[in-house]
Amino acid sequence: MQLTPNQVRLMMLQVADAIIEAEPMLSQADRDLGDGDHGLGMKRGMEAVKAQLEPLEAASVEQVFVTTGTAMMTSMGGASGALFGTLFRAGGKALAASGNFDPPDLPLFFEAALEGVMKRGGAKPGDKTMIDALAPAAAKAREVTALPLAEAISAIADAAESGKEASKAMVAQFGRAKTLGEACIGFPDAGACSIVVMLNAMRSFVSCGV
Amino acid sequence: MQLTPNQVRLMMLQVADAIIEAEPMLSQADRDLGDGDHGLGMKRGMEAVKAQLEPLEAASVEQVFVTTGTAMMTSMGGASGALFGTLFRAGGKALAASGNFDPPDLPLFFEAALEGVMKRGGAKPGDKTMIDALAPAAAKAREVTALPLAEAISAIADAAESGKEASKAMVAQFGRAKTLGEACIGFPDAGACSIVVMLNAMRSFVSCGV
Amino acid sequence: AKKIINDPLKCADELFEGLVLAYDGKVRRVGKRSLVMNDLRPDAPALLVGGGAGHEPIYHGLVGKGMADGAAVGEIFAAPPPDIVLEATQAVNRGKGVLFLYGNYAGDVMNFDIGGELAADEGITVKTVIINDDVCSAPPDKKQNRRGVGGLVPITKLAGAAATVVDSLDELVRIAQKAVDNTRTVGVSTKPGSIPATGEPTFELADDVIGLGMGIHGEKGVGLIPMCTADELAAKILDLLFADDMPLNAGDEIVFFVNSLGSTHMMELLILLRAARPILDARGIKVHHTIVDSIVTCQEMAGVSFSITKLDAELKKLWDLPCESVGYTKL
Amino acid sequence: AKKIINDPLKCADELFEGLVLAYDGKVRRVGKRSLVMNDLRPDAPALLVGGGAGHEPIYHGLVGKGMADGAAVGEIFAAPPPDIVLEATQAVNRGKGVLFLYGNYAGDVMNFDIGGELAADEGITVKTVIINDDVCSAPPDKKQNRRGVGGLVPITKLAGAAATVVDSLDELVRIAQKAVDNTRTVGVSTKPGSIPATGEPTFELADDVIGLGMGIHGEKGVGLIPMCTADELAAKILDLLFADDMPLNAGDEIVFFVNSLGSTHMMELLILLRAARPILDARGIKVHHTIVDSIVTCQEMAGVSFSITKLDAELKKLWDLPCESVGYTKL
Ligand SMILES: Nc1ncnc2c1ncn2[C@@H]1O[C@H](COP(=O)(O)OP(=O)(O)O)[C@@H](O)[C@H]1O
Ligand SMILES: Nc1ncnc2c1ncn2[C@@H]1O[C@H](COP(=O)(O)OP(=O)(O)O)[C@@H](O)[C@H]1O
Ligand SMILES: [Mg+2]
Ligand SMILES: [Mg+2]
Ligand SMILES: [Mg+2]
Ligand SMILES: [Mg+2]
Repeated sequence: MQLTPNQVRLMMLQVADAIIEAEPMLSQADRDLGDGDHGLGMKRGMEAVKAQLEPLEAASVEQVFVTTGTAMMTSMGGASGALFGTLFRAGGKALAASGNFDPPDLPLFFEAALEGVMKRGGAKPGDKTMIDALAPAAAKAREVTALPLAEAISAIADAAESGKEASKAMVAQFGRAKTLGEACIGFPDAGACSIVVMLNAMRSFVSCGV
Repeated sequence: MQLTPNQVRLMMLQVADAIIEAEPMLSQADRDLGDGDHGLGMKRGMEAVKAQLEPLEAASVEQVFVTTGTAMMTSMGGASGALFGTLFRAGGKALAASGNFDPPDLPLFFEAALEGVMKRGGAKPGDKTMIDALAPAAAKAREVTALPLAEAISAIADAAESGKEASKAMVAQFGRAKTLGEACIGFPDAGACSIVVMLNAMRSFVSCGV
Repeated sequence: AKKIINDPLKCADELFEGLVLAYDGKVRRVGKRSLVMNDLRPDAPALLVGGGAGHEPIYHGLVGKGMADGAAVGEIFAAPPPDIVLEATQAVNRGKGVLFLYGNYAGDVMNFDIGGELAADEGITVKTVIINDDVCSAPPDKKQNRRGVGGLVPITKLAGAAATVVDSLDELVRIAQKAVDNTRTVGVSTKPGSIPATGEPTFELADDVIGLGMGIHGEKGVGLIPMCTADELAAKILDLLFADDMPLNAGDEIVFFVNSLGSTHMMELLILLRAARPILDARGIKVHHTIVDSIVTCQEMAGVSFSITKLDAELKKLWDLPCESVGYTKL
Repeated sequence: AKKIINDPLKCADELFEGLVLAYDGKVRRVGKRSLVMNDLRPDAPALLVGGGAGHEPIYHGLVGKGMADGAAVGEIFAAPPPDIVLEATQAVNRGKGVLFLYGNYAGDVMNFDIGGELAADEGITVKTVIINDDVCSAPPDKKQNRRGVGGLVPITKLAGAAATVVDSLDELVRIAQKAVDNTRTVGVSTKPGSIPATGEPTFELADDVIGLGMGIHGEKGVGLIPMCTADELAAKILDLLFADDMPLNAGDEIVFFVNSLGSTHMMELLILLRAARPILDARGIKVHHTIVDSIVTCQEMAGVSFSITKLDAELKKLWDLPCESVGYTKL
């Protein structure tokens, strides 16, 4: 089973709404460790994404993700604008050849997304960033290529959630939290929270009978 | 009965201590209607007065009062520095001829003080200023020239107190409170409060068996 | 209030000493608490400003090239006493007399008057121009009751420029008075100030109201208005300026000064400027120069003011001269 | 927080529009949210600054004669996105390339990098100098982790002066990098800031403590110290500056910048300066120029920073050139 370009578009609109709704939680997470604007930036980005995707005649899966990434990158600014923009642009481009958003190709998407984010920001797993949710997601995607889409996405979302939880114990090495030292233990990284919100929204989209 | 120059000096030291002790009340009165610094200014003035009067070999009553006024005028600044400085300098000079601080000469002191303050500030009775305590005091001084000093001062202090109470009902025409309009009704003028504190201190000095 | 100070009762003396250092040798300390420029034009009339401390960078932060020649500095919120006025007057005088230029507060008027009398005793000619730009503090027919607020920045700049070119005290008085006559301010406050010595707020202000015309110590003005947007507030302030007795017509050139009372952030000033400019433009009023800064302040206080100074040809020429001080510098 | 704004989510756009007006025609708006000087020296390398909004007058308030040629402006507390960096880069470029000069924050680094890659695609040479003056944010051996704070004012001034005289981008890079290498800052905070969109404080700080080295969004530094006097605080801050890896020896000439994060009153800055100068004097360090102002700020935040920039002969000559901008002007 795989999603049509238009279904991917609809899924990303649902992701956008989920992030917009989660704004207060994401801002609070960034207040605990950063400057408190992560939710606002993500919301701004997702409103730009909606403005681009709503009228879009989706021609390819790649186009939907690259449009998403570009909209985020140009509307958000800040660390997460560059990083989430890179995530979707790199992930989308990786699907250009196959043109599919299905379990066999999901590792392409997540691995390219992860690589793009790591290259852009210089952080690695364990540094208490969004990577700590994204990297487990990518690893899981590699394991679940044989499952049906809904189950695969669900497993990936669970992996991201565990990664976000694990980020609570980490001492930040990147972003504004990096100067906090031990004081940041106990709080999850805000960007990791966003990854989880996004994957949960994808899960609920694909599980609702696509 | 009359006070020696040295007794006037000791009386003014007691006045100084009374004002310093009343600083919070005087500041609060000025917060209600002005900028809240009246008590601080008076305290600063009275510390300067003490520094001048404590080592002084008082040669004349005039000298004690002029020294008091000059110390206030040069240390306080603000409206009340100029006005209280003028009060004591003008009042003291009016006693130069007689050289006495006794009931027959008290009208000279208070009337010159009142005239000096009115000329300097341009305010008149009823404008909700220190004048509203000082003018009744001067009027009373004219009435009690035949009483013993302690009784005369006590009557003058009572008159000032009534005048201060009456200032509560007035709408300010001078000083920072003048822009408040009706909103200043119910609060006594801060400068009038200072006059009352001073006269009460004089009363307790002369009543303690001088 | 959590203040970075030492002895709260020594704030005025200590900030004064810091201010002299901030001038990097361009001014020197005189007497108890006055400061005077080192490089004074010989044989020229002098411009002396002054007032209470605690409103920095005014008043004493406006001394310098093309600004005031010196300043007499008071205690926190209290006018300088006469002996300080005298010491400053003597130090700035170069035989051509001294103009006292200060805001209309009872304490300042009395202390500068007494200081001026002392200076006259020493043979120094003293004249006075009083700044009363605060529209909301009294109606136009009671202008003698109006306070000096934000307008003192453009007025000091213009008088300071004049002091670098005129030859007589009377000329300096004429120009300074013209600058005062051509300047109007309307201010509002959103949060009270406090006095360092007591830490107590100088007034109270509910969360949902703005004090319209409130003075820089909390003195009341027109009254309270509901908390509103920046766009609404800018329009309201300009309305009050337009309604006053100084005509503002199409073609008039002005200096427009948007001031923060201290705790209002520059972001807010800029958002107000964005709202105000189209309103001025629509009336054909030409902004020759804009100042957006926090120069007329009060401890901890939040709020803003708009000042408008109308420039005729003479004032415009003076405006365009450079000036330099701790509080305001212009190329 | 009681803010004078309109739509809290439009603050960045609106303050940007106000800022363009504040420049009185000396700059123009470019694209989405960039501003560029109108009067650019032809055939010269360009200096572009930028960063998040909400810290006004930095960063975009430092554009002007002898300062930056243009600025890319982000949202509140967020670096400008790459397309804004690109539009600004194209507008300031005069064929000799563009220097990006900005504070060391992850968001700024990534967005300026991407913007620079886009500019390179258009054939524009771009170089980057990153400002990392904040001593408390990382030890000397991890200087790449240090933030840019107060020091960006003297650094932008020096690079801006260089941009008016050098002929090549490499020369501009060399001088800007020298200014960065010669600048150190230590800051403290006493009250949290807030974000206009949420009104929530960005961190908490007890009444009896000072955040030593805390960043301008509340990022932690060395830690908390007990609330203390101005004299103690000045000594403590200078101790940290002296202990860093930039040697400060007798005879060295410096620019000394005492900055308020916004809500700290200038009175307090002056009292700190009074405490700091004798300590510098005692070490034989010569203050060539003092700045006491509120230029590097955060919404509502209270706190101060000291920045020291060491001047060699070349930097001193550049320092003495005049400059003009909304945020900092010097004769
Ligand atoms: N170098 C980096 N690599 C990966 N993620 C990062 C990096 N720096 C920051 N982040 C992510 O960005 C999030 C913060 O985003 P946001 O608050 O929008 O940006 P800013 O720090 O500019 O305010 C962090 O929670 C973290 O997940
Ligand atoms: N013109 C005036 N005539 C008489 N008294 C005045 C006048 N102006 C002010 N005052 C007195 O001064 C008091 C305020 O003194 P103070 O708070 O020390 O000065 P400031 O107003 O400069 O802060 C008022 O309460 C009032 O009694
Ligand atoms: Mg953030
Ligand atoms: Mg008072
Ligand atoms: Mg006062
Ligand atoms: Mg941010």
